[in-house]
This record gives sequence, C-alpha cells and structure tokens, in this order.
Amino acid sequence: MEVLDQGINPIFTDPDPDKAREFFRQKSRAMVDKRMTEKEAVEKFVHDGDYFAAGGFGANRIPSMIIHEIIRQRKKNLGFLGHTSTHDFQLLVAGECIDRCDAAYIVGLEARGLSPNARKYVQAGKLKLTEWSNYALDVRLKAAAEGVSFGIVRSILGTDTFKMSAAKVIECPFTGKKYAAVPACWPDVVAIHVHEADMYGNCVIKGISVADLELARAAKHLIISAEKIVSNSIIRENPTITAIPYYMVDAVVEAPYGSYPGNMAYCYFSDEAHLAEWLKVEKDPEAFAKFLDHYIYSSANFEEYLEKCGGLKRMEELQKLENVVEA
Amino acid sequence: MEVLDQGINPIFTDPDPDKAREFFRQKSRAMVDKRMTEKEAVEKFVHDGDYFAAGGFGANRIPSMIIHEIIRQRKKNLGFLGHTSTHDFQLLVAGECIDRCDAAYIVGLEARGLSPNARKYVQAGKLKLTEWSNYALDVRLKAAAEGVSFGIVRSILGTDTFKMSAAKVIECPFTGKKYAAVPACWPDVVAIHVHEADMYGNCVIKGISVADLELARAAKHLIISAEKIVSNSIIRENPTITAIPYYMVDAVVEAPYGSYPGNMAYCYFSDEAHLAEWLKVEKDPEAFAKFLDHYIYSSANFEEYLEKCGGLKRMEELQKLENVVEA
Amino acid sequence: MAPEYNTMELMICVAARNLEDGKTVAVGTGAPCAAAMLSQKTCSPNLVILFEAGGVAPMLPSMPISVGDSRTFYKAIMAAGMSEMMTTCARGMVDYAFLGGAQIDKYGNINSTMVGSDYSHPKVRFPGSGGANDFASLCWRTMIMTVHSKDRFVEKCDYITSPGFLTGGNAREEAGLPEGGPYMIITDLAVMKFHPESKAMMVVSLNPGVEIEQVKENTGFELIIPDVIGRTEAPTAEELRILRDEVDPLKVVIGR
Amino acid sequence: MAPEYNTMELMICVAARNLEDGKTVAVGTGAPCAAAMLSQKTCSPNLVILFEAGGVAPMLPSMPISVGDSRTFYKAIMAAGMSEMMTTCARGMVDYAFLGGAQIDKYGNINSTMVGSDYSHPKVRFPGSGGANDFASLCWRTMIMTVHSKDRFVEKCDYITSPGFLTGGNAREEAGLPEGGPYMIITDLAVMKFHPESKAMMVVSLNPGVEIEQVKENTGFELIIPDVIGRTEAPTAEELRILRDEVDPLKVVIGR
Repeated sequence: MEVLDQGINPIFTDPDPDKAREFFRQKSRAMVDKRMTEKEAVEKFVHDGDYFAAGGFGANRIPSMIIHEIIRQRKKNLGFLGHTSTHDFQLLVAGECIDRCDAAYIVGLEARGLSPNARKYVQAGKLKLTEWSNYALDVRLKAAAEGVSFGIVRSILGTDTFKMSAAKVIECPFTGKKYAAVPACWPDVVAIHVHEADMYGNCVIKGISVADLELARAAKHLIISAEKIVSNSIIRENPTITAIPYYMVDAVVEAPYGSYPGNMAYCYFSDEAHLAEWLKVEKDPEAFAKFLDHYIYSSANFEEYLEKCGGLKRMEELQKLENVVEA
Repeated sequence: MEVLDQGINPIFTDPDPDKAREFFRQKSRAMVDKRMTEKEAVEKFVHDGDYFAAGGFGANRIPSMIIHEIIRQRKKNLGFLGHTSTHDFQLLVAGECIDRCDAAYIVGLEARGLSPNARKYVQAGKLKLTEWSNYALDVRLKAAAEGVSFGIVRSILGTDTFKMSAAKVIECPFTGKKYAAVPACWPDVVAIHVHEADMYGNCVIKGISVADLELARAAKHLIISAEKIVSNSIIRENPTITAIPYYMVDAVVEAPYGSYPGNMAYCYFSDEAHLAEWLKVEKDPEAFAKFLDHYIYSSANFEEYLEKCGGLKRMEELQKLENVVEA
Repeated sequence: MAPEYNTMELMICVAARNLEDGKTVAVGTGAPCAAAMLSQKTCSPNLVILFEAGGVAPMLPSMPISVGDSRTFYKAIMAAGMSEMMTTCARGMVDYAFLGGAQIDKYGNINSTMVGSDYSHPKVRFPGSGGANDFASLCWRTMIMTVHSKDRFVEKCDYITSPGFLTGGNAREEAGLPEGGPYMIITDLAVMKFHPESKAMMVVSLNPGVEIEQVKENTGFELIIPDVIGRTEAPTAEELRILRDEVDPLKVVIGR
Repeated sequence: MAPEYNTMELMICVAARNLEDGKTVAVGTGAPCAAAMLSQKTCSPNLVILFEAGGVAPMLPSMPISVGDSRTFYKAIMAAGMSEMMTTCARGMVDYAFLGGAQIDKYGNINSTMVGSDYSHPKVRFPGSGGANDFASLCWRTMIMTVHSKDRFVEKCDYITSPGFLTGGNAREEAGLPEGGPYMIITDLAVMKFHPESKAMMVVSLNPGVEIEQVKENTGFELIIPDVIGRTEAPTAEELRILRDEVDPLKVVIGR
C-alpha cells in the first residue's frame, strides 16, 4: 500500500488484529457474578504500564471512582487515551500515573479553564504525546471494535495535527480520494461509568453515549462502575437499550455518585464549586499536595471522598440541580 | 494505492463521497410535517432506475406497504440492495421492478424454502448481480454513513464471493494485513418500517435494528413507514432511544401492520400461511399472475390488501401469536 | 435397550456435545439452533447463542423461523444489529458458527450460491452467502451438518461462497483470512475434521452401523482415512428426551 | 437613541444573524452557543443545534457548561454519540460550526494546541483539537469569533491544529479535505471572510466606530482590503433584549 505522507509520532498500542483476536479468543464469555469493590477491580485489571482509557466526555459520566482508585494504588507509567478528557486527565496527571497519551483534548476543562498542574506536567515534557482529533481517535476505536487494523478519516489532513499524529495518508482504491489512515487502538483496560448494570456486566446508559460503545468494544479489559446494580431480568425486559453486553466486561463496581464531581445525566449535576477548587489549589504545589492527600490518598475509598465533599447533603443538592434544569 | 486483486462485477452506485456531500448539503434540515400516503411517498421519492434498499431482515420488519406501492406504481429498472432480503426480494421480482442487485442473500425465504418465481428470474439472467456477504454489504453502508468512499473487511477474501463482487484487495499501511476494500453505497432511496415515528420523521425501533441505522444514514432519500405516529414530545421524553433523526427522513407514512405478512417484533408475528401460499402459487405462472393482480395490482392501497388477507381478525390472531411466545 | 433415533437427531446430538460450555455460537434456524439449544440443556448451560441479525442470548421460547424473528431476541440480554454481531465475530469473540450449503469440497469450502458452470446463467440459483461467508471467515470454528452424498461432497465446488481452507495448507492465511475455519463436519454417516497440515478432510468417527466403505462411496473426493477411526456415540435416552420434549416438541426440525 | 452594548454582545449578534434558518450548526459552550440560541429566537427559528458529544436539537434550558453536559440533550430529539455527530458532518449534513483558538493565520488556519517552537517543550500548552479539527475539516462553513489582536492574527501559526485553507488557493482540496472551510471571522473590530481565489483573509465590514487602520494595526499579516468596505450593523434593541433576558440571563458569556 502506497503511503503518501505520515505523522511522526509513535503508536502506543499494537494495531495487529490477529493478536487482538487471540486475546479475545481467550477472554471468558461466562455469565458469572463480576461484582467487586473498586479496590479489587483496579488491583486485578490495571497494571503499571497498561494503556488506559476512560468513558464519558469532559467531566460528564466519567469514571471518577475508578480513577481515584488508580491514583490511590499509585499505578505508574500508564498510557492514556485523551479524547476530550478534562477532570479525568487532571486526576491522572495529579497522581502522576500517566507517561504517554494519545491526545485530542487534554489539560483543559472546557469553559472552566485550564488545569495549571496538568499544563505544567505537559509543558515540562513529562508526557509523551501523539496528537489526534476527537473523531480520529474515535475512528481508531471503531476500527478496533470492528476487528480491523485501521480506519480512514478525512479529518486531520493537511495540518500539524496530522504531522504530530501516527496517521498515514493513503488513497481510495475506488475514487483516488485521500484519507488519513489511522491505526486501530485496543486499550489494555477501560473504565466506563454507566447508569445501570446487572451483576454480569450488561449495561444501560441514558442520554448521550459519547464514544463509549466503541470504547467498550475495543477494550481488552473493561471495568464498569454503575450508579445502580439491577437484576438480570430488568435487562432482559428491554434488550433494545443494552449498550454494553456482559461478555465485554471484567468487573462490575457498584458506584452511586461514581462520576462525582462530574455530571451524571438524569442523576446529578457537576459540582462546579469543587471543580473550581481544584483549578485554584493547583496553582500552589504545596497546597495541592495537601489537597490530594486529603481528598484521595488518605481516603480509604471513593465513599470517604464523597463524605469529605459534603456527603449525602451535597449529593442531594446536585441531584436537585440536575433535575431542575428548566429556567 | 496498490490493488492486489479485484472482483469482476460492477458497482451500481457512485462511491464518490464529495458528490454525496453535495447531495446532502442540499437536503433540507427543516423540521416540517412529512406525513403523506404511501402513494404520495412512492410517487415523490422512487423513480424508475433508482437504486433502492429496504430495511429489516428476512421477513422481519420489512417495509411491505411501501414495496407493494412500488409494484402498484409499476416502477421499473430499479437497483436493489439484497442483504438477507426474502419476501421483499420476492415482491420486487414479482413486480419485475428490479434489474440489478447487490446480492448477499436473495431468492430464499430462510427456513421456508426458495421462491420459484424469484429463482426463475435470476436463472434466466434477468438480474445483473454483484455478490457480497451480509457484512460486506453492511460495511459498504457504514462507509457511506461515515461519508467516506470505502470500508475494509476481512470477509469474502479468497472466495468466489470476492471474485463476483466489486471489491479490491488492499494491504494495511500499518500491519501489512490484507483486506477486502468495499465501495461506499449511497442508495437513492430507502424504505424502513419502524415502530414509532413523529410527523417530522424521528423514529423509534424496538428490538433488533439489523442494518437499518446504517441504511438510514446512507440513504439519499428515506421513506419511513411507522406502525404508529407519536407526538414529538414523546420522542423528546426519551431521546436516548431515537434510532433515526428526522433530518434523514423525507416521508413519514402511517402504516399499521405495514410489515405484514412479515413479523413486527412486539406487534404481530409473520403470517406463515400467507407466505406459504406465495411459495405455492408461484409454481404456476398463470395462477401467480392472478394472485398478484388480486392482492396487489387491484388493491387501491395496502389497507385493501390487509382486508383481503383477513383484515382485523387475522391481524389480531397474529398479534396473539407474537405476544404468546412462551411455550 | 438402546433408544431409536433418526439421523437428524443423531447429527443434532453430536453437534450439541461438541459445543463447549462458556463459549459463543452463532446459529441459524433449524438444526443448528436445535443443537445449540440442546447443548445448553445438557453439557453446556453457559453456551451463549447469537443470531446474526442482532439477538444475543435470548431465552428462546421456541424454535425461530428466521434468524431475525422476534424469538431470536426474546428476553435477550441485547437486541442489537447485524454490525454488532459481525464485528463481535471479527474481534475474535465468537467461537462457533454453523454453516450449510449445496456443496462442500475437501478443504471445507462451501457453495450456497449456484450450481452450474456459467455464473450469469446458473443451472440452479441458491440464496448466496447471507452471513455465511462472514461467519466462515471470522469465527474460530465453523461446524457443518449435512447429508452425506456424492453430489454434496465434491472435489471442487462450482462456486465457493464461504471459505474453508481454500486450496489447503496455508492458503487461508495467505488470502488474508484470520485464523479459524471449518472445524467439524457432521453427516448422517460420519464425523469429519481437517488434517492439521494439509487441511484436507479427514474421517474422525463413523456413525453407529456405518462402515467406512459407505462413507467413501458417498464422497466425491478422496478422504483422509486415519489408521484409527472412532465410532460416533449414539444419542443417549436423556439427550433424545430433551431434544424431543423441550427443544423441538413440534418436530419442526427432527420430524422430517 | 441607539442602545449600548459591549463587544461580546456585538459579536454574538453578528454571528446569530449569519446562521441561516433551516440549517444545522455544531456549537461549543459559551459565545457560539449563545449565538445559535439567539439566532433561533430571532431570524432562524428552525436552526438545528448539534453538540459534538451527541446532543441533537435540545430544548436548551440554560447555557451548557460542557459540550456533553445534560443540558445539551435536554428534551433533545436524539441523544446519540460523538461518532453520530462527526459522521453527520462527514456526510455533508452540517452547515456551520464555530471554532476558536489562540492563533489564526491569513488562510484561516487555527492553532489551539501550543505556543512556542519546540513541540515537545511548548511555551504554553492548550487543549489541542478536541473536535475542532473535525469540524473545520468536515463542515461546510466554519465561523470564528475572537478578539482582534496582533498576537492572535499571525502570519504563521506556531502549530496548525485545525485547517482553514492551509497555504491558500486549492491547497485544502489538494490535501484531501472536502469542500468547506472557514467562512466568516467576527471580531471586536470587524467582520472578515476569505477571497474566493487566493483564500486569503479579507475585510468585509468594520464594526461601529472602528476605522480600517485599527484593524490593520491589530493584525499580524496583510489583510485584503477591498475598495468597498461595509459597516457592521450594531445590535438592535430587540436582539439585545433577547440575548440578555432569554439567552444569557446569568451573564455567563456576555457579562465578561
């Protein structure tokens, strides 16, 4: 295949579809109880050096609970897939867990501003980056989900986003049109926060799915945290809305408010005050170290963090904020 | 792009993504009342020579009402996308509406047997065929839905299905793996039968979606027939389950029992007796001509056909059959 | 006293036993579906049944009449689409698939498209691939249940719809197909697999009461006959009871 | 008496007027979202708002804080995913998108990734493309609202995150990008478009009270100055009322 041009940065994951097939061949399809604590899930499925990706978008429906546990267990040298990652990226950098990243959107928190600490980390060259756009990353996941080694996209052509990617320009064998070919990405481990899951891992997501359907299908290992664990018969009552079937899932963690301080559609709004506190305290490294110790390292689990953030009372305020959206 | 091998049959639709973009640029995004009769929809959006595709799978959730109208209006020289087409294919051949076909599954009715008339039509060479597998056809639709001119698949390689296709063998620029590149397919007009639609064309499908999400997105013109027309506020109450957004849709036809004699999940089971009658009467060309005239040509519309098939009484029997599935 | 059974029942029982527990199987209507259902009710309670149109792990209330009818996703864990199913195969998550056809050659290639020598004017036209080529290309082990006769087991298919091992040896991989391919052929006469190197068809066991000569006479090419040939185990009374009473009480499949 | 307004209000009003009725627009948070909402409430009631994370045509109860927060699909006609939105752009069904960035050059290329000359050690790191490159590549008309200053309007971006017309002329098409590209730039000083052939930036109208010299002084490259330059229409009292009372009553966007 003739390659007309190519990006100069590395591919962090192996795009060989036959190696992925061999992995998935061995992955169990047994419909067994996969419930465990966040501690067990991260111990079992996240290893130093793994390539990790998180579901959700911005600070919405992100797997905060699982990411806190990754920090708490001081996982190191992780790779990360940064497609509009905001608080999730901020967290992983705060824990110094990641050393390489496929970047479409990093260091910012959308309208809230930029993370001083994440920015410093990147500007200091502590993160090996390969650049993409959100959709180019999505096409990489779709290719993996489809069991093929590449996908094509018309985005990123002609720009430095292409030059700093690992994409290659090829031509359509039917029309001669140019495309950026992008390599499939099978993350070692993915965490996705959902509304409902049964104990086997069948999942329901309400509202936008962002890139999580692709992400679940590309994941070698998949940790699900769920606002609510429901019975299998609830899933079977309406199979049309199952977003992720159990055989993709390795762990199911019960996680009420598991996306806090993010926004969980139909459940609770984001805690903007707490997110603002993050952005503020990050400016002072010493204060930030104490902040992290207080909220994450010295918390036994995510529940304790939620207590420190105002507990049930605060959660109920955020629920109210979410449910009274009309002006 | 180096092509290692290629199928010998023609591509029936233009795979140029920029021509498709130009078409979609002009397509209205106005949220207007699109309700019309089946007669109006077919008059307006199906033209002799068009390339047509139908939603559903086998005899399940097929747009029978719209296909009857195509036959009744004696549309000619249509192209057809045959991905597990059964009664829909049988109908279009009965009306001698089609002269070329992308074929993955044709002439059969799954476990029910083969259509003598469709078989004769194909064996007589009245249909120009290009061969594919179901998934290869789906990848062609997905490519169109993604606005690109080709997709890749590991199926069909090494077989006569490849040789009799219009695919090309290419190599992955990252891994050297071989793939069948298949050209995007934008059908001129698609008909899909759904459970619910609002008057603008926002659609809900219950149960399996088969290839209809891709088909709707690849369609240049899209005719929706719906068991039930619902209000826009019903759609907006649960946007998670919208399968097809209104701006893909050109016509909305109210069509209770619109998939008869097919199976409409959660509504009515297939009329196996009527389908068996088709297979039987097809053996005698003269009897078949009368049969067609009785059921289709001399019916003013689909409702009249339903009356001839037993009307409400028969429909209620099929509803019962669908809802009492447990042994 | 050994129970009586017909050859369809025998084939279904043999297929059912060969579907391992905790694996996934893509099935069509008829005998394959019966085999998968029987397997679930006997040796493999955690066998996951998939239908190509989108149904995943349904609680099948009765035998489906179509791969996409509403029974195929009745109380399923997911009612998805064709792409979901086929990409699950492509990723390597589907262990077994069942295929059938009008012709099969010694490398397990299957013809379900046409008989004749002129593609544009076939003597007999069949439906074509449907999803069969995809399953044969993308699943780990394809299973074939068929009647054993000389015009079905042919030296060369008139048309290869779905790939077996193509021309044998490494031809499958060289064509770009992933590892996988035909695994077991179950007929009314015998059970066959494929030679690990040459990938040519090889007799594994003879069905009860069948002699090797019968198999040879009904095969249009030279089969590999190993020194030791097994004997296919007859259906047990329990298997037959479940198959007849629970899987196919209307005798849609086994009655014929 | 003409009503008073600030430059943010002016830019939003100008943007709102330039979104045609019955078209689709992909918006982010902040000013673009305010412009689209104002447009719906004034000239373009049938403007369809899309958010890249999956929200389609919501009944926005208030300004979203994120492109994926729950307001972006509140009573929407569809809550889909990113792929749905981006493929809708790729198919040519999205007419407008709004982009912003740290730098823009004379061909409308945008930098939202980094300032500095060494990619691995940037002086300042910004978020990067997100969906911006995709919108700039795939939508028909990208709109840019920004403050007009010499360090924003630069001869050459330190890094091109999202494509405008690249090096001008046919460079965009030659790179393989579909037809489309930057359409209008709205700043606190002026409104600009691009020359039909050279694709270089061109002044269209000066904002009320602004002279051409001011624009030149605040631009780091040579703008095309046509013989006839228009005058941007000031916001009407009605536009301002709707913007202030209905679109952004908390003054999240216009208050700054």
